[in-house]
Amino acid sequence: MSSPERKWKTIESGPHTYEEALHPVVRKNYGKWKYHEIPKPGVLMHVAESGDAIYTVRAGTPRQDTVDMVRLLCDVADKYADGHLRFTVRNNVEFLTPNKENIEPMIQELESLGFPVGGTGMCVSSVSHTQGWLHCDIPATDASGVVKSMMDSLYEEFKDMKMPNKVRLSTSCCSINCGGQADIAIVVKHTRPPRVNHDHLAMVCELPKAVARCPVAAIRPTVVNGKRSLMVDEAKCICCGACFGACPAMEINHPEHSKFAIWVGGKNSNARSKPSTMSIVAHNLPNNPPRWPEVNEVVGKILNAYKEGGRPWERVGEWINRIGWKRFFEETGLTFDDNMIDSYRHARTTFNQSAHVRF
Amino acid sequence: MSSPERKWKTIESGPHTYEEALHPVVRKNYGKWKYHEIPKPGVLMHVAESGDAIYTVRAGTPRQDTVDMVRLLCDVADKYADGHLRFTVRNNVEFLTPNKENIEPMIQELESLGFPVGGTGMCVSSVSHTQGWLHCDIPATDASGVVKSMMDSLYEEFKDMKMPNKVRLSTSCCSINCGGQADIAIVVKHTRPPRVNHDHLAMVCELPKAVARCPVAAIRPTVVNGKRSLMVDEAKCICCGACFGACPAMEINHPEHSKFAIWVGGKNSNARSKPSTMSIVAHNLPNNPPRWPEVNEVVGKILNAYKEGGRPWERVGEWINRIGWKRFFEETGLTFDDNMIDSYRHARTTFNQSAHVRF
Amino acid sequence: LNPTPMLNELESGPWPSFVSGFKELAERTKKPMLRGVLDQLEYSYNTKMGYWKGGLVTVDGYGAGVITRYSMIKDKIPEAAEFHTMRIQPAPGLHYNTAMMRELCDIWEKYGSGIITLHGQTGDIMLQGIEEKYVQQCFDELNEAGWDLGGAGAGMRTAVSCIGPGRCENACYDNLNLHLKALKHFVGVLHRPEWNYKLKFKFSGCPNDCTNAIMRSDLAVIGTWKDAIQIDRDEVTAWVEKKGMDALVNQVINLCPTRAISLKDGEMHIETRDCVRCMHCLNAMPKALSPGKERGISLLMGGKNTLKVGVNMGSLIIPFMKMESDEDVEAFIEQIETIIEWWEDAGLDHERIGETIERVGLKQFIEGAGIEADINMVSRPRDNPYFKAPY
Amino acid sequence: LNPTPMLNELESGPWPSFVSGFKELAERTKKPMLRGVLDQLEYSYNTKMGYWKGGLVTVDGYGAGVITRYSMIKDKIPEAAEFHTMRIQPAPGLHYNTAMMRELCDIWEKYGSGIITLHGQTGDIMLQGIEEKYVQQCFDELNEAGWDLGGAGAGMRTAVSCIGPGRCENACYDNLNLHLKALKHFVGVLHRPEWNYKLKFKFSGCPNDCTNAIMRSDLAVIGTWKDAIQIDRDEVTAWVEKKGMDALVNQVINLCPTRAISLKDGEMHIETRDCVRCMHCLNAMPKALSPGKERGISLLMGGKNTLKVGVNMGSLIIPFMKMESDEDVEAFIEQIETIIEWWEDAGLDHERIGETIERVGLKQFIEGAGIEADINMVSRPRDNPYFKAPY
Ligand code: SRM
Ligand code: SRM
Ligand code: SRM
Ligand code: SRM
Ligand code: SF4
Ligand code: SF4
Ligand code: SF4
Ligand code: SF4
Ligand code: SF4
Ligand code: SF4
Ligand code: SF4
Ligand code: SF4
Repeated sequence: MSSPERKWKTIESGPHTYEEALHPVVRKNYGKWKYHEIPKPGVLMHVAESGDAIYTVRAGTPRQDTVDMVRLLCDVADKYADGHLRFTVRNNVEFLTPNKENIEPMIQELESLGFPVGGTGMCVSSVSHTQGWLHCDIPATDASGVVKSMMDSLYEEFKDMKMPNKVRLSTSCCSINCGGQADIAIVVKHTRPPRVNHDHLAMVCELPKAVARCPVAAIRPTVVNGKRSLMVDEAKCICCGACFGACPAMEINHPEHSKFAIWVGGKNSNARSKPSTMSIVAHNLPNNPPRWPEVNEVVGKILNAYKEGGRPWERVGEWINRIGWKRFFEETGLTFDDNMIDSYRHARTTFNQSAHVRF
Repeated sequence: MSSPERKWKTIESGPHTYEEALHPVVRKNYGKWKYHEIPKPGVLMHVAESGDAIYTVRAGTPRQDTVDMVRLLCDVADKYADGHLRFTVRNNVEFLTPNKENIEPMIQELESLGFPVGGTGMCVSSVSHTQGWLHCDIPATDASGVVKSMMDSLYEEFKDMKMPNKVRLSTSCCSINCGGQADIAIVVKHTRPPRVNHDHLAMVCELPKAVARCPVAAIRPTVVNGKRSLMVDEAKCICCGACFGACPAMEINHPEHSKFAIWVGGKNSNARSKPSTMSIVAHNLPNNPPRWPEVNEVVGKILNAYKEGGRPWERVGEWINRIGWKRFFEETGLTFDDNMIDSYRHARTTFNQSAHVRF
Repeated sequence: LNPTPMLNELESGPWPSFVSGFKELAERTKKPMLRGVLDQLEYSYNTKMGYWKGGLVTVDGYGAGVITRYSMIKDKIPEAAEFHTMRIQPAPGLHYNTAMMRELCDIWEKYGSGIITLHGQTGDIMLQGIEEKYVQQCFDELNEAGWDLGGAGAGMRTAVSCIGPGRCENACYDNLNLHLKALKHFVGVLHRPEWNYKLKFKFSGCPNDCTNAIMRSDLAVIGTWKDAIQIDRDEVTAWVEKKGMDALVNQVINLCPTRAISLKDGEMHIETRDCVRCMHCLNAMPKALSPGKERGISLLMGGKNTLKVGVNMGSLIIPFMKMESDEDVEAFIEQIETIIEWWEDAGLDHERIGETIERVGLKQFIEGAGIEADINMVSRPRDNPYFKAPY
Repeated sequence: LNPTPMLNELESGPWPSFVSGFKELAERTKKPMLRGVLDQLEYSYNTKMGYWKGGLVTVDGYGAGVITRYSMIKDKIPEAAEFHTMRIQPAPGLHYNTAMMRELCDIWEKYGSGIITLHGQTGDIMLQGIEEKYVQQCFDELNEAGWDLGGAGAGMRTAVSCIGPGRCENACYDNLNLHLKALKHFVGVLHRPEWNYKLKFKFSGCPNDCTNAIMRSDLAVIGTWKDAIQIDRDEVTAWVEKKGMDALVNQVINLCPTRAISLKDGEMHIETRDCVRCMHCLNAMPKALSPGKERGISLLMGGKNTLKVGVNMGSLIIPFMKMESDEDVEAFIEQIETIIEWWEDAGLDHERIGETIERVGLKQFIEGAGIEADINMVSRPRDNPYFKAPY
């Protein structure tokens, strides 16, 4: 792969160093911060023990950026933030400045460039984003399109801080869920066992690996047309898609049968309640590009009910725990069904082992 | 088995009928009770909608009674309770009377007969009792002796109501635990895999049943001295004793290696918190008849700490949940060790999946 | 009596001593079996091992109800070579009159050792210590007096009820009546076990669950109510006057698991839709609060102890059924029949129904038993996408 | 550009549009690959299927870091026959200066499509869209500018840190420094994967866990403290004056998960031994409360998403380690080495370390890794007696 005329000798440096990337005021007050305030949506003020204050302006990006877009952001940084910028773990861009006066012009410039300022405090921040049809080898849907559609609807919520607490969204283009646990997540849900493409399989598959990948031992070796292949015990298969990652001939993606499910109540912070995984609350939603209106509608219902009913600091899952799942379904208009009863490894631990009951 | 001269034709009647067993005042106010009070330890007052009141005097029994003992209780019932008596689910006897004046003489008579009056309200009631060496075919210890030893120590707590809430104890003579989940339980803990008695096995064992009984598939068929037998994979075996119930040749009981473990926090009522299973907090305690001082000592430590630290209405497990397991071990002087980390089917659900930590 | 130095240690101390009881009985009746049993127990105390083995004894037409015990050391202690137990079903609620009780004692003294356990954990009167040759006669006399054998083996078992409407203001249904009807209905398979494994009913009048039903019965029938808790405002005021506002806040309001109780203008307010019927506030203020008027039962299933799968608490399967009329009772029994049919099909040998449900899946179970899915069945919806729905 | 009616729908609406971005870039640079990618994406939107397959491309001496993508429909759309991604490790905390950034963009535009993802979920800068033939040259230039490839495959992965001491008053350790040191230490196996499966670090400065470490990293390093929360009494008073007593009670005291906070003579009191370092009260009153002074990290292990075993949140393994000096950092790295050695032995192919721990047992794991049992590792001791202790 390496071209013979290579002159540079690789330095295995690992992560880029950060010192030079830090704003000078940050460098000076590194590790000596005293408190913060959120003067307005999209703006943070952090005050150091030294008395220094640094202001942050945060804006949304499409994440799937381009060099042109990044250069625009660099222009803003040069103009208002002493040539520094950073990104948040949710793909928002941040500009830090000690100059209070820079805030408003910076906001105006960012907005005029199309980058919405917001994403702070008790808002709906940007969506955890994955690859989808743009790049991944196993997606059943797109990611960027779903994110764009959702954020168009939630634009005002991004720019405002009127939720009971932070709302984290995520989306994932297969049920592996690179997007992760979130307050509300939109994740592909396969509904049919993989069809084995025997011709393809013969060429590409390390059979034992694919067999080993199945968590419920639904894959068995077989012989098809004289060639070693695999077969799926469809009664056992739980449509998890794990085999497809190991072997592209285990074709689980389907234009109609790969659906969406909506999940709620994921929480990763330790604030108040322990972190918690998400629960499924809707499924069998169509994979409907380019705008996925059906999933957007469900997300809207959940957010409305939460915004209405949540108490200050309650994350989505905490709100549900207080009002109970029964009322969650009532207030969102969604329907609980028997597929939502856990049936996997630790299912028993989700049974209601009590006489506690809500009517 | 039936003798030829049988004259009586069996009536498959099921449970005995109860109408005639109810005290007349109970019959009159059946299902129409309004409230109760506990005027003093061992005495309940229930008031009906009609205004009738019925008083209950409760006393402890050894459970392993005799006809003579029962006749004595009947004498008391005839004298003070209009010829009626009942037993509680914890082996206490109860006498119901509408006559307030009967209470004190009845208490005196019961006490003079050796039946301690108490067991009501926020007390330590009688121990859930099992069979042990007296009758069971699989016990590693006695039950009645353990119960007697414990209740001797807890006598005053039975007769008083000075605990934060009810305290339920149980004991079990093998880890099957017929005694059940309780606030504090003393249960046999096997510490060695069963030794297979091949000679005996050849005679008594339905081999496939014993094999099927093992939850971890540690039992395998084998041939010993030309006869079909079983062998135990000792690395796999979890010393559960399930096979011994299926086949008496799987000798798991041992005079030295069958030990005691102490468990806390079992709760069956739905009051406040959901019902919960017990957790192990001490093990490797010797099986030390006739008085089992080591287990008694641990029970004492737990009860003292609970009595001291529990808030009104907190059951043992609820008290621990409030103060945290770390402090439970500190305040009882017991020691947490790595064997207490769950390793069974749903072990993962007991891991601390959070950064919540107590120092 | 032979010397029993170990057992004698259990005669001291204030708690009534079973050893003294046995000894006194032995002295009076001179039954050799009692001497033998004391000797064998003493021997166990010394060697720290048990010496009973099982066998098969039963009465005419029955396949269960007698727990057979043969001594493994009968060469050493021949008097207790046989020491069988007869399990007898008491009345629901464990109520007696002295006439019943004395009659029972007399029959038992005639044929057996005179040792009597009140009661076994499952709820039986256990008459302990009879030889095979007296079992049938003893049973016949007991049966004539209105008693019947209890359960054992892979069938229906004896049930337990709390005192319920017999004394308790919390009783939400007539559990003694349902107990009697249900156990009479299943009396055949109680006497002639033929299922995968045992099946136990317990009947608690309310969620305080004074029979520990959730933990130790496959079918836990627990009283509950659907509407608002009944509040006697004057009694609330009286309570607060007596115990103080701190007590109301700390011991009632703060302990409600779902924060359904709040203080509104100094008055206690219960938000019914947030109440999960835990019983706590009613327990704390029995004069002021009572269960609602729309009463019935919840059915929890699968309770059992430690064997094989670890402890399993019962799970809520039927959130609510009315239990007032005979039709309600019949509907209940019919539902239980359907459930058992499913279990007979789906279950394995020696598999408790809770184990079957766990193995096969709760969804599959409710489908099989014709029960509708209800969010009350679970503490949360699933956190994994691993299912195939029929669409 | 060819018509892309489906994608064009994603150009309306207020949120910035990746489609517009791509199109503008394509218009300006005229790179055929961009046209191809837009066409292929449009084709996916129409057929609802993806058309990329993997392969193997890497740079000299490395075994990972380039995610290879070949089009399955290159006969239809030849321009995007290859569309590989280069994963680049950013600086801890995702900080940049514009010089670095512009240089990166320039190199990328020279060799690749110009599409750049800021950032991938694991934390990489993803340079998306390069042909195999340019990969080495592009890498060399990037490397010369201080950048290195990120992880892929069964080895160490790129890490993420929150902004930590770079701006946040809650940071309990210097996570940027630890991130840099740890990832430099494991750089070999990041570039040349050789473990059972991937291993991800995430570094959060405090239990707010702004990197979602607990859910998506095998090794979640989360700042914490051991002593009492620092209270600035004046600021508490100021807070209460501004927000009111109701807010103090309802939004702070009542939300403490362990009720460690109470009101004593109208003053907020925190019982340190009841505090579980959840962060809530500090979040609610950032000016008044700060973490204690004895700071360090907790290590949680086993976080991962849904595949095979269902979601697994990380579990607390090391409750506390100091993280101040270089020696602390070294001790930490040594501990991680021991852990990985254990996993290399005990783990199976394609088994995340959390899965190995679950399969083999937490007790066995801590023994193997030389970590002492601590009650903080579990939410409760076991409820079954199924263990063999070495006595
Ligand atoms: C910038 C960022 C870290 C970074 O290095 O990139 C960050 C920064 C801050 N977080 Fe965070 N959090 C950031 C992602 C997260 C995440 C992860 C995520 O969003 O995927 C979480 C965990 C979410 C979860 O539980 O699923 C997170 C959970 C918190 C919490 C706990 C919230 C809760 O109550 O559960 C706080 C406390 C608070 O809000 O006061 C917090 C507080 C803060 C503070 C106030 C800390 C401080 O004093 O500076 C920072 C400003 C918050 C704000 O935006 O209002 N941050 N924070 C991330 C911004 C993401 C974004 O652009 O939206
Ligand atoms: C008599 C008996 C029922 C029977 O039919 O035999 C009974 C009777 C009453 N129980 Fe019970 N309970 C009885 C066993 C139980 C059990 C089961 C057990 O002890 O094995 C439990 C579940 C225990 C558990 O959770 O493990 C039980 C949990 C309760 C509770 C809930 C306590 C809690 O806070 O968790 C209450 C409420 C209360 O105490 O006010 C209660 C309340 C009551 C009341 C006050 C109900 C009433 O209004 O009449 C009765 C008098 C209680 C007392 O003794 O202070 N009863 N009660 C049982 C007496 C047992 C004994 O002799 O000690
Ligand atoms: C007698 C009694 C203990 C007592 O002294 O009270 C008892 C004694 C035995 N139990 Fe039990 N169990 C007794 C109530 C219980 C209970 C409590 C209950 O029913 O409320 C339980 C826990 C609840 C449950 O059902 O799980 C209980 C759980 C077991 C188990 C474990 C079942 C499981 O699936 O975990 C076994 C083992 C088995 O069935 O294979 C068992 C087995 C046994 C056997 C038959 C031992 C055996 O397998 O050979 C014991 C016969 C002893 C004897 O010599 O009489 N016994 N057993 C109780 C029955 C008396 C009665 O009829 O009233
Ligand atoms: C690119 C990225 C999504 C994104 O757009 O941001 C991604 C994309 C893929 N992930 Fe992922 N994962 C990405 C972050 C994650 C995360 C989040 C994280 O790291 O914080 C997770 C959840 C946490 C975790 O590690 O479990 C994640 C969980 C998975 C899994 C499931 C692992 C599991 O054990 O559950 C797989 C499947 C596998 O490894 O076999 C997977 C596999 C994949 C593969 C390699 C698909 C495959 O098996 O062929 C995807 C390659 C896509 C591509 O074309 O580039 N990806 N993946 C993220 C990496 C970017 C980066 O380097 O910064
Ligand atoms: S969620 Fe699935 S399809 Fe989407 S990027 Fe991750 S692995 Fe690929
Ligand atoms: S989809 Fe999942 S369950 Fe089905 S065969 Fe593939 S790996 Fe097995
Ligand atoms: S606990 Fe075990 S030994 Fe004791 S009675 Fe029950 S089955 Fe027999
Ligand atoms: S004791 Fe339990 S684990 Fe061990 S062989 Fe017997 S049944 Fe199996
Ligand atoms: S279970 Fe309920 S109804 Fe029955 S005795 Fe206990 S408190 Fe009363
Ligand atoms: S019964 Fe329990 S849940 Fe209902 S209001 Fe009373 S305390 Fe709350
Ligand atoms: S994890 Fe803690 S230290 Fe890091 S940014 Fe979030 S709040 Fe600050
Ligand atoms: S940090 Fe959390 S646990 Fe500790 S006192 Fe504050 S709110 Fe309570």
